[in-house]
Amino acid sequence: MKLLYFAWVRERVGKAEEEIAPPADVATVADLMTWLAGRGEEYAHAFEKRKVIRAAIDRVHVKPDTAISGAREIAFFPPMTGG
Amino acid sequence: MKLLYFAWVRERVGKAEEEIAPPADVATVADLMTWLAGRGEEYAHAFEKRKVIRAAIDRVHVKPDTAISGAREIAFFPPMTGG
Amino acid sequence: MITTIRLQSEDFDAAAEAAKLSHGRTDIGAVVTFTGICRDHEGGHGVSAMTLEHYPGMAEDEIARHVEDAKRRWPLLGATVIHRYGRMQPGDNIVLVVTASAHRQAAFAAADFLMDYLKTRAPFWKLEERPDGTGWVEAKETDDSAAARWQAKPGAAAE
Amino acid sequence: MITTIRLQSEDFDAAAEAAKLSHGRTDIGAVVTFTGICRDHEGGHGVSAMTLEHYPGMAEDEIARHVEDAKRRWPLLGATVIHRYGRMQPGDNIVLVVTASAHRQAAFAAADFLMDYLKTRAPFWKLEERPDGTGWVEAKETDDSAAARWQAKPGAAAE
Repeated sequence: MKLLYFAWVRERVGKAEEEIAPPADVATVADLMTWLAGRGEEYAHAFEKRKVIRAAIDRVHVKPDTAISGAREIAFFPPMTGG
Repeated sequence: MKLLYFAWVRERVGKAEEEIAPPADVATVADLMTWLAGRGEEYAHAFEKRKVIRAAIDRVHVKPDTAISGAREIAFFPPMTGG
Repeated sequence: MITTIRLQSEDFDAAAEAAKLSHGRTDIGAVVTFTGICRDHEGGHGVSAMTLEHYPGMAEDEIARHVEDAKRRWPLLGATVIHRYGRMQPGDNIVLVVTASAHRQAAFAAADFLMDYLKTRAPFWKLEERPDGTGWVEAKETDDSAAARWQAKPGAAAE
Repeated sequence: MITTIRLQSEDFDAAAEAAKLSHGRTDIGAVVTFTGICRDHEGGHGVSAMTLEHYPGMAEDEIARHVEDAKRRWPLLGATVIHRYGRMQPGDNIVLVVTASAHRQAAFAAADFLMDYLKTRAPFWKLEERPDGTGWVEAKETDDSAAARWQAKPGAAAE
Protein backbone atom coordinates (compact mmCIF):
# COMPACT_ATOMS: atom_id res chain seq x y z
CA MET A 1 0.00 0.00 0.00
CA LYS A 2 0.99 3.59 -0.55
CA LEU A 3 1.65 5.92 2.39
CA LEU A 4 1.50 9.71 2.16
CA TYR A 5 2.79 12.18 4.73
CA PHE A 6 1.89 15.87 5.02
CA ALA A 7 3.12 18.97 6.86
CA TRP A 8 5.37 18.24 9.86
CA VAL A 9 4.76 14.49 9.63
CA ARG A 10 6.27 14.67 6.12
CA GLU A 11 9.16 16.82 7.36
CA ARG A 12 9.99 14.42 10.20
CA VAL A 13 9.71 11.24 8.13
CA GLY A 14 11.80 12.96 5.49
CA LYS A 15 9.69 11.93 2.52
CA ALA A 16 6.26 12.69 1.08
CA GLU A 17 5.31 9.13 0.12
CA GLU A 18 6.44 5.54 0.04
CA GLU A 19 5.24 2.01 -0.69
CA ILE A 20 5.05 -0.33 2.30
CA ALA A 21 4.05 -3.93 3.02
CA PRO A 22 3.39 -4.25 6.74
CA PRO A 23 3.09 -7.69 8.37
CA ALA A 24 -0.35 -9.27 8.64
CA ASP A 25 -0.79 -8.46 12.35
CA VAL A 26 -0.80 -4.72 11.55
CA ALA A 27 -4.60 -4.53 11.34
CA THR A 28 -5.64 -0.96 12.19
CA VAL A 29 -4.48 2.60 11.60
CA ALA A 30 -3.18 2.68 15.19
CA ASP A 31 -1.27 -0.58 14.62
CA LEU A 32 0.25 0.92 11.50
CA MET A 33 1.45 4.00 13.41
CA THR A 34 3.05 1.76 16.05
CA TRP A 35 4.73 -0.34 13.36
CA LEU A 36 5.95 2.76 11.51
CA ALA A 37 7.32 4.29 14.73
CA GLY A 38 9.58 1.25 15.06
CA ARG A 39 11.13 1.69 11.61
CA GLY A 40 13.79 4.16 12.66
CA GLU A 41 14.57 7.41 14.40
CA GLU A 42 12.85 9.69 11.91
CA TYR A 43 9.63 7.62 12.11
CA ALA A 44 9.82 7.46 15.92
CA HIS A 45 10.08 11.26 15.92
CA ALA A 46 7.25 11.70 13.41
CA PHE A 47 4.87 9.43 15.33
CA GLU A 48 5.82 10.39 18.89
CA LYS A 49 2.73 12.63 19.32
CA ARG A 50 0.52 9.87 17.98
CA LYS A 51 -2.75 11.14 19.47
CA VAL A 52 -2.39 14.34 17.49
CA ILE A 53 -1.84 12.69 14.11
CA ARG A 54 -4.83 12.26 11.81
CA ALA A 55 -5.22 9.63 9.13
CA ALA A 56 -7.14 9.18 5.88
CA ILE A 57 -7.69 5.93 4.00
CA ASP A 58 -8.27 6.33 0.31
CA ARG A 59 -8.87 10.06 0.83
CA VAL A 60 -11.49 9.78 3.59
CA HIS A 61 -10.85 10.72 7.24
CA VAL A 62 -10.68 7.65 9.48
CA LYS A 63 -10.25 6.96 13.20
CA PRO A 64 -7.26 5.05 14.69
CA ASP A 65 -9.28 1.85 15.15
CA THR A 66 -10.20 1.65 11.46
CA ALA A 67 -9.01 -1.51 9.68
CA ILE A 68 -6.44 -0.94 6.96
CA SER A 69 -7.06 -4.11 4.96
CA GLY A 70 -7.87 -3.31 1.37
CA ALA A 71 -6.53 0.24 1.62
CA ARG A 72 -4.69 1.49 -1.44
CA GLU A 73 -3.55 4.85 0.00
CA ILE A 74 -3.12 5.82 3.64
CA ALA A 75 -2.16 9.36 4.62
CA PHE A 76 -0.87 10.70 7.94
CA PHE A 77 -0.95 14.38 8.83
CA PRO A 78 -1.37 16.92 11.66
CA PRO A 79 -4.75 18.53 12.40
CA MET A 80 -5.85 20.58 9.42
CA THR A 81 -5.30 24.35 9.37
CA GLY A 82 -6.82 25.45 6.08
CA GLY A 83 -9.46 28.06 5.40
CA MET B 1 -45.36 69.62 14.39
CA LYS B 2 -44.69 67.86 11.13
CA LEU B 3 -46.26 64.49 10.37
CA LEU B 4 -44.89 62.07 7.80
CA TYR B 5 -46.65 59.02 6.39
CA PHE B 6 -45.08 56.10 4.54
CA ALA B 7 -46.17 53.11 2.44
CA TRP B 8 -49.84 52.18 2.84
CA VAL B 9 -50.35 54.67 5.66
CA ARG B 10 -49.36 57.39 3.18
CA GLU B 11 -51.60 55.93 0.48
CA ARG B 12 -54.62 55.81 2.79
CA VAL B 13 -54.12 59.27 4.27
CA GLY B 14 -53.60 60.54 0.74
CA LYS B 15 -50.55 62.65 1.47
CA ALA B 16 -46.91 62.16 2.44
CA GLU B 17 -46.67 64.92 5.03
CA GLU B 18 -48.53 67.71 6.77
CA GLU B 19 -48.24 70.23 9.59
CA ILE B 20 -50.58 69.70 12.53
CA ALA B 21 -51.32 71.31 15.90
CA PRO B 22 -53.14 68.77 18.04
CA PRO B 23 -54.93 69.85 21.23
CA ALA B 24 -53.00 69.74 24.51
CA ASP B 25 -54.66 66.53 25.76
CA VAL B 26 -53.05 64.58 22.90
CA ALA B 27 -50.04 63.52 24.95
CA THR B 28 -48.72 60.27 23.51
CA VAL B 29 -48.17 58.62 20.14
CA ALA B 30 -51.27 56.47 20.79
CA ASP B 31 -53.31 59.59 21.62
CA LEU B 32 -52.14 61.15 18.39
CA MET B 33 -53.25 58.13 16.36
CA THR B 34 -56.70 58.27 18.01
CA TRP B 35 -56.95 61.99 17.32
CA LEU B 36 -55.85 61.55 13.70
CA ALA B 37 -58.33 58.70 13.17
CA GLY B 38 -61.12 61.16 14.02
CA ARG B 39 -60.08 63.67 11.36
CA GLY B 40 -61.98 62.03 8.49
CA GLU B 41 -62.63 58.88 6.54
CA GLU B 42 -59.18 58.60 5.01
CA TYR B 43 -57.52 58.94 8.44
CA ALA B 44 -59.97 56.47 10.01
CA HIS B 45 -59.04 54.01 7.25
CA ALA B 46 -55.30 54.64 7.63
CA PHE B 47 -55.35 54.16 11.40
CA GLU B 48 -57.89 51.34 11.65
CA LYS B 49 -55.19 48.67 12.15
CA ARG B 50 -53.57 50.80 14.82
CA LYS B 51 -51.64 48.00 16.53
CA VAL B 52 -49.77 47.33 13.31
CA ILE B 53 -48.66 50.91 12.72
CA ARG B 54 -45.17 51.92 13.86
CA ALA B 55 -44.06 55.42 14.78
CA ALA B 56 -40.84 57.40 14.92
CA ILE B 57 -40.25 60.70 16.67
CA ASP B 58 -37.48 62.82 15.23
CA ARG B 59 -36.25 59.80 13.26
CA VAL B 60 -36.03 57.36 16.17
CA HIS B 61 -38.40 54.40 16.64
CA VAL B 62 -40.79 54.94 19.56
CA LYS B 63 -43.53 52.98 21.31
CA PRO B 64 -47.20 54.06 21.43
CA ASP B 65 -46.93 55.31 25.02
CA THR B 66 -44.10 57.73 24.19
CA ALA B 67 -44.87 61.38 24.88
CA ILE B 68 -45.00 63.62 21.81
CA SER B 69 -44.26 66.93 23.53
CA GLY B 70 -41.28 68.64 21.97
CA ALA B 71 -41.38 66.48 18.86
CA ARG B 72 -40.55 68.27 15.62
CA GLU B 73 -41.27 65.37 13.26
CA ILE B 74 -43.47 62.33 13.84
CA ALA B 75 -43.72 59.57 11.26
CA PHE B 76 -46.28 56.75 10.93
CA PHE B 77 -45.65 53.66 8.84
CA PRO B 78 -46.29 49.92 8.55
CA PRO B 79 -43.74 47.37 9.79
CA MET B 80 -40.53 47.74 7.81
CA THR B 81 -39.80 45.41 4.89
CA GLY B 82 -36.38 46.53 3.70
CA GLY B 83 -33.25 44.48 3.22
CA MET C 1 -12.64 51.47 11.34
CA ILE C 2 -13.86 52.39 7.87
CA THR C 3 -17.62 52.78 7.84
CA THR C 4 -19.59 53.48 4.67
CA ILE C 5 -23.36 53.94 4.67
CA ARG C 6 -25.16 54.93 1.49
CA LEU C 7 -28.74 55.10 0.29
CA GLN C 8 -28.97 55.40 -3.45
CA SER C 9 -31.26 54.67 -6.37
CA GLU C 10 -28.41 53.54 -8.63
CA ASP C 11 -26.89 50.05 -8.58
CA PHE C 12 -23.80 49.21 -6.53
CA ASP C 13 -20.67 47.21 -7.23
CA ALA C 14 -20.34 44.69 -4.40
CA ALA C 15 -16.81 43.74 -5.43
CA ALA C 16 -15.57 47.31 -5.55
CA GLU C 17 -17.06 48.01 -2.11
CA ALA C 18 -15.49 44.87 -0.62
CA ALA C 19 -12.16 45.75 -2.22
CA LYS C 20 -12.31 49.27 -0.73
CA LEU C 21 -12.56 47.79 2.75
CA SER C 22 -9.60 45.44 2.48
CA HIS C 23 -7.33 47.05 -0.11
CA GLY C 24 -3.76 47.52 1.07
CA ARG C 25 -4.50 46.18 4.54
CA THR C 26 -2.78 43.22 6.13
CA ASP C 27 -4.69 43.09 9.41
CA ILE C 28 -7.96 41.90 7.87
CA GLY C 29 -8.36 38.13 7.77
CA ALA C 30 -12.01 37.83 6.79
CA VAL C 31 -14.40 39.75 4.55
CA VAL C 32 -18.06 38.77 4.34
CA THR C 33 -20.39 40.30 1.77
CA PHE C 34 -24.13 39.87 1.66
CA THR C 35 -26.00 40.90 -1.48
CA GLY C 36 -29.79 40.98 -1.42
CA ILE C 37 -31.34 40.58 -4.87
CA CYS C 38 -34.87 41.21 -6.18
CA ARG C 39 -36.59 37.87 -6.90
CA ASP C 40 -39.33 37.09 -9.41
CA HIS C 41 -41.54 35.31 -6.90
CA GLU C 42 -42.38 35.75 -3.25
CA GLY C 43 -44.64 33.65 -1.09
CA GLY C 44 -46.36 31.92 -3.99
CA HIS C 45 -47.01 34.87 -6.31
CA GLY C 46 -44.99 36.29 -9.17
CA VAL C 47 -43.23 39.65 -8.86
CA SER C 48 -42.49 41.57 -12.06
CA ALA C 49 -40.91 44.55 -10.25
CA MET C 50 -40.87 46.28 -6.89
CA THR C 51 -40.53 49.83 -5.63
CA LEU C 52 -38.62 50.50 -2.43
CA GLU C 53 -39.88 53.49 -0.47
CA HIS C 54 -37.74 54.83 2.38
CA TYR C 55 -37.70 57.50 5.05
CA PRO C 56 -34.82 59.77 4.05
CA GLY C 57 -32.78 60.92 7.00
CA MET C 58 -34.09 58.30 9.37
CA ALA C 59 -32.90 55.42 7.19
CA GLU C 60 -29.28 56.64 7.30
CA ASP C 61 -29.50 57.33 11.04
CA GLU C 62 -31.03 53.96 11.82
CA ILE C 63 -28.43 52.08 9.78
CA ALA C 64 -25.63 54.10 11.40
CA ARG C 65 -26.96 53.18 14.86
CA HIS C 66 -26.89 49.50 13.98
CA VAL C 67 -23.40 49.70 12.53
CA GLU C 68 -22.27 51.32 15.79
CA ASP C 69 -24.01 48.54 17.70
CA ALA C 70 -22.24 45.91 15.57
CA LYS C 71 -18.88 47.61 16.28
CA ARG C 72 -19.55 47.35 20.01
CA ARG C 73 -20.41 43.65 19.71
CA TRP C 74 -17.61 42.44 17.44
CA PRO C 75 -14.03 43.56 16.67
CA LEU C 76 -14.76 44.91 13.20
CA LEU C 77 -12.13 46.54 11.01
CA GLY C 78 -14.65 47.82 8.45
CA ALA C 79 -18.33 47.84 7.58
CA THR C 80 -20.26 48.97 4.50
CA VAL C 81 -24.03 49.14 4.11
CA ILE C 82 -25.62 50.26 0.85
CA HIS C 83 -29.40 50.14 0.44
CA ARG C 84 -31.10 51.07 -2.81
CA TYR C 85 -34.49 52.74 -3.17
CA GLY C 86 -36.75 53.20 -6.16
CA ARG C 87 -37.99 50.68 -8.71
CA MET C 88 -36.17 47.38 -9.18
CA GLN C 89 -36.71 44.36 -11.38
CA PRO C 90 -35.99 40.70 -10.67
CA GLY C 91 -32.26 40.10 -10.70
CA ASP C 92 -31.45 43.67 -9.59
CA ASN C 93 -29.37 44.27 -6.48
CA ILE C 94 -31.26 45.71 -3.49
CA VAL C 95 -28.92 45.78 -0.53
CA LEU C 96 -25.24 45.20 0.25
CA VAL C 97 -23.58 44.56 3.59
CA VAL C 98 -19.81 44.08 3.81
CA THR C 99 -18.00 43.38 7.07
CA ALA C 100 -14.28 42.95 7.67
CA SER C 101 -12.49 41.61 10.72
CA ALA C 102 -9.34 39.79 11.73
CA HIS C 103 -11.36 36.59 12.22
CA ARG C 104 -14.21 34.99 10.36
CA GLN C 105 -16.70 34.56 13.21
CA ALA C 106 -16.90 38.30 13.84
CA ALA C 107 -17.31 39.09 10.13
CA PHE C 108 -20.06 36.48 9.67
CA ALA C 109 -21.94 37.40 12.83
CA ALA C 110 -21.83 41.14 12.17
CA ALA C 111 -23.09 40.78 8.58
CA ASP C 112 -25.90 38.46 9.71
CA PHE C 113 -26.80 40.88 12.53
CA LEU C 114 -26.84 43.91 10.23
CA MET C 115 -29.08 42.16 7.70
CA ASP C 116 -31.55 41.06 10.39
CA TYR C 117 -31.77 44.64 11.60
CA LEU C 118 -32.08 46.13 8.14
CA LYS C 119 -35.02 43.79 7.51
CA THR C 120 -36.91 44.68 10.66
CA ARG C 121 -35.80 48.15 11.81
CA ALA C 122 -34.58 50.18 8.85
CA PRO C 123 -37.41 52.33 7.46
CA PHE C 124 -37.89 50.78 4.02
CA TRP C 125 -41.09 49.42 2.51
CA LYS C 126 -41.51 47.26 -0.58
CA LEU C 127 -44.38 47.68 -3.02
CA GLU C 128 -44.58 44.67 -5.33
CA GLU C 129 -45.96 44.58 -8.86
CA ARG C 130 -47.89 41.30 -9.03
CA PRO C 131 -49.99 39.65 -11.73
CA ASP C 132 -53.15 40.94 -9.99
CA GLY C 133 -51.93 44.48 -9.26
CA THR C 134 -49.63 46.09 -6.73
CA GLY C 135 -49.33 45.16 -3.06
CA TRP C 136 -47.22 46.16 -0.08
CA VAL C 137 -45.02 43.38 1.23
CA GLU C 138 -46.06 42.29 4.70
CA ALA C 139 -43.45 41.99 7.43
CA LYS C 140 -42.52 38.40 8.17
CA GLU C 141 -42.54 36.88 11.63
CA THR C 142 -39.45 34.91 10.66
CA ASP C 143 -37.62 38.21 10.19
CA ASP C 144 -38.71 39.41 13.62
CA SER C 145 -37.58 36.20 15.28
CA ALA C 146 -34.29 36.34 13.37
CA ALA C 147 -33.69 39.87 14.71
CA ALA C 148 -34.74 38.80 18.22
CA ARG C 149 -31.80 36.34 18.29
CA TRP C 150 -29.46 39.27 18.90
CA GLN C 151 -31.35 40.72 21.83
CA ALA C 152 -30.96 37.81 24.26
CA LYS C 153 -27.21 38.05 24.68
CA PRO C 154 -24.84 40.25 22.71
CA GLY C 155 -22.82 38.09 20.34
CA ALA C 156 -24.53 34.88 21.47
CA ALA C 157 -25.24 33.70 17.96
CA ALA C 158 -21.58 34.13 17.06
CA GLU C 159 -20.42 31.47 19.45
CA MET D 1 -27.66 23.87 -8.37
CA ILE D 2 -24.40 25.29 -9.72
CA THR D 3 -21.46 23.95 -7.75
CA THR D 4 -17.89 25.07 -8.36
CA ILE D 5 -14.96 23.66 -6.41
CA ARG D 6 -11.43 24.64 -7.33
CA LEU D 7 -7.99 24.29 -5.80
CA GLN D 8 -5.48 26.58 -7.41
CA SER D 9 -2.24 28.40 -6.75
CA GLU D 10 -3.32 31.54 -8.61
CA ASP D 11 -5.49 34.27 -7.09
CA PHE D 12 -9.27 34.34 -7.53
CA ASP D 13 -11.76 37.09 -8.32
CA ALA D 14 -14.43 36.94 -5.63
CA ALA D 15 -16.72 39.30 -7.51
CA ALA D 16 -16.55 37.36 -10.75
CA GLU D 17 -17.29 34.11 -8.92
CA ALA D 18 -20.27 35.63 -7.11
CA ALA D 19 -21.54 37.13 -10.37
CA LYS D 20 -21.29 33.72 -12.06
CA LEU D 21 -23.63 32.24 -9.48
CA SER D 22 -26.35 34.85 -9.76
CA HIS D 23 -26.01 36.21 -13.30
CA GLY D 24 -29.24 36.11 -15.28
CA ARG D 25 -31.15 34.42 -12.48
CA THR D 26 -34.26 35.80 -10.85
CA ASP D 27 -34.84 33.10 -8.24
CA ILE D 28 -31.82 34.00 -6.10
CA GLY D 29 -32.56 36.49 -3.32
CA ALA D 30 -29.34 36.29 -1.32
CA VAL D 31 -25.65 35.84 -2.12
CA VAL D 32 -23.08 35.58 0.66
CA THR D 33 -19.37 35.64 -0.04
CA PHE D 34 -16.64 34.91 2.45
CA THR D 35 -13.06 35.82 1.58
CA GLY D 36 -10.25 34.63 3.82
CA ILE D 37 -7.14 36.78 3.59
CA CYS D 38 -3.54 36.22 4.73
CA ARG D 39 -2.79 38.43 7.75
CA ASP D 40 0.52 39.87 8.88
CA HIS D 41 0.14 38.69 12.46
CA GLU D 42 -1.29 35.66 14.17
CA GLY D 43 -1.51 34.90 17.86
CA GLY D 44 1.03 37.53 18.88
CA HIS D 45 3.75 36.96 16.29
CA GLY D 46 4.38 38.55 12.92
CA VAL D 47 3.84 36.62 9.69
CA SER D 48 5.77 37.74 6.61
CA ALA D 49 4.36 34.98 4.37
CA MET D 50 2.82 31.52 4.53
CA THR D 51 2.82 28.39 2.42
CA LEU D 52 -0.33 26.31 2.14
CA GLU D 53 0.29 22.60 1.65
CA HIS D 54 -2.63 20.40 0.63
CA TYR D 55 -3.48 16.78 -0.11
CA PRO D 56 -4.40 16.80 -3.82
CA GLY D 57 -7.36 14.62 -4.61
CA MET D 58 -8.56 14.35 -1.04
CA ALA D 59 -8.95 18.13 -0.69
CA GLU D 60 -11.37 18.32 -3.63
CA ASP D 61 -13.26 15.23 -2.43
CA GLU D 62 -13.56 16.49 1.13
CA ILE D 63 -14.80 19.92 0.02
CA ALA D 64 -17.29 18.29 -2.37
CA ARG D 65 -18.64 16.13 0.47
CA HIS D 66 -19.21 19.22 2.60
CA VAL D 67 -20.89 21.12 -0.22
CA GLU D 68 -23.23 18.12 -0.67
CA ASP D 69 -23.87 18.16 3.07
CA ALA D 70 -24.66 21.90 2.93
CA LYS D 71 -27.11 21.28 0.05
CA ARG D 72 -28.93 18.70 2.16
CA ARG D 73 -29.16 21.12 5.10
CA TRP D 74 -30.23 24.29 3.30
CA PRO D 75 -32.11 25.12 0.07
CA LEU D 76 -29.08 26.38 -1.85
CA LEU D 77 -29.25 27.55 -5.45
CA GLY D 78 -25.49 27.71 -5.88
CA ALA D 79 -22.20 27.23 -4.05
CA THR D 80 -18.59 28.02 -4.92
CA VAL D 81 -15.50 27.06 -2.94
CA ILE D 82 -12.04 28.08 -4.10
CA HIS D 83 -9.01 27.32 -1.95
CA ARG D 84 -5.53 28.41 -2.90
CA TYR D 85 -2.31 26.55 -2.16
CA GLY D 86 1.31 27.62 -2.38
CA ARG D 87 3.02 30.70 -0.95
CA MET D 88 1.01 33.75 0.04
CA GLN D 89 1.87 37.11 1.52
CA PRO D 90 -0.16 39.29 3.91
CA GLY D 91 -3.09 40.81 2.06
CA ASP D 92 -3.32 37.91 -0.41
CA ASN D 93 -6.58 35.99 -0.78
CA ILE D 94 -6.54 32.43 0.61
CA VAL D 95 -10.05 31.04 0.37
CA LEU D 96 -13.41 31.98 -1.12
CA VAL D 97 -16.85 30.61 -0.29
CA VAL D 98 -19.93 31.88 -2.14
CA THR D 99 -23.44 30.64 -1.40
CA ALA D 100 -26.70 31.61 -3.10
CA SER D 101 -30.25 30.93 -1.99
CA ALA D 102 -33.74 32.38 -2.22
CA HIS D 103 -33.45 33.57 1.39
CA ARG D 104 -30.69 35.09 3.42
CA GLN D 105 -30.65 32.71 6.39
CA ALA D 106 -29.80 29.72 4.21
CA ALA D 107 -27.04 31.62 2.39
CA PHE D 108 -25.47 32.88 5.63
CA ALA D 109 -25.69 29.56 7.45
CA ALA D 110 -24.30 27.54 4.54
CA ALA D 111 -21.31 29.86 4.07
CA ASP D 112 -20.57 29.82 7.80
CA PHE D 113 -20.89 26.01 7.85
CA LEU D 114 -18.60 25.54 4.85
CA MET D 115 -15.92 27.79 6.36
CA ASP D 116 -16.02 25.95 9.69
CA TYR D 117 -15.55 22.65 7.87
CA LEU D 118 -12.81 23.94 5.61
CA LYS D 119 -10.92 25.07 8.72
CA THR D 120 -11.15 21.76 10.53
CA ARG D 121 -11.67 18.99 7.96
CA ALA D 122 -10.22 20.02 4.61
CA PRO D 123 -6.65 18.69 4.25
CA PHE D 124 -4.66 21.92 4.18
CA TRP D 125 -1.75 22.93 6.40
CA LYS D 126 -0.22 26.36 6.87
CA LEU D 127 3.51 26.90 7.28
CA GLU D 128 4.19 30.43 8.50
CA GLU D 129 7.30 32.52 7.93
CA ARG D 130 7.90 34.23 11.27
CA PRO D 131 10.61 36.58 12.55
CA ASP D 132 12.30 33.59 14.27
CA GLY D 133 11.97 31.09 11.39
CA THR D 134 9.20 28.96 9.97
CA GLY D 135 6.51 27.15 11.94
CA TRP D 136 3.44 25.06 11.23
CA VAL D 137 0.20 26.68 12.37
CA GLU D 138 -1.42 24.70 15.17
CA ALA D 139 -5.09 23.81 14.95
CA LYS D 140 -7.26 25.99 17.15
CA GLU D 141 -9.74 24.65 19.65
CA THR D 142 -12.05 27.54 18.78
CA ASP D 143 -12.18 26.21 15.21
CA ASP D 144 -13.08 22.72 16.45
CA SER D 145 -15.84 24.07 18.67
CA ALA D 146 -17.12 26.25 15.82
CA ALA D 147 -17.35 23.17 13.59
CA ALA D 148 -18.98 21.17 16.40
CA ARG D 149 -21.93 23.62 16.34
CA TRP D 150 -23.18 21.94 13.19
CA GLN D 151 -23.09 18.40 14.53
CA ALA D 152 -25.66 18.76 17.33
CA LYS D 153 -28.64 19.36 15.09
CA PRO D 154 -28.57 19.88 11.34
CA GLY D 155 -29.26 23.52 10.59
CA ALA D 156 -29.63 24.41 14.27
CA ALA D 157 -27.37 27.43 14.07
CA ALA D 158 -29.40 28.77 11.17
CA GLU D 159 -32.52 29.25 13.20
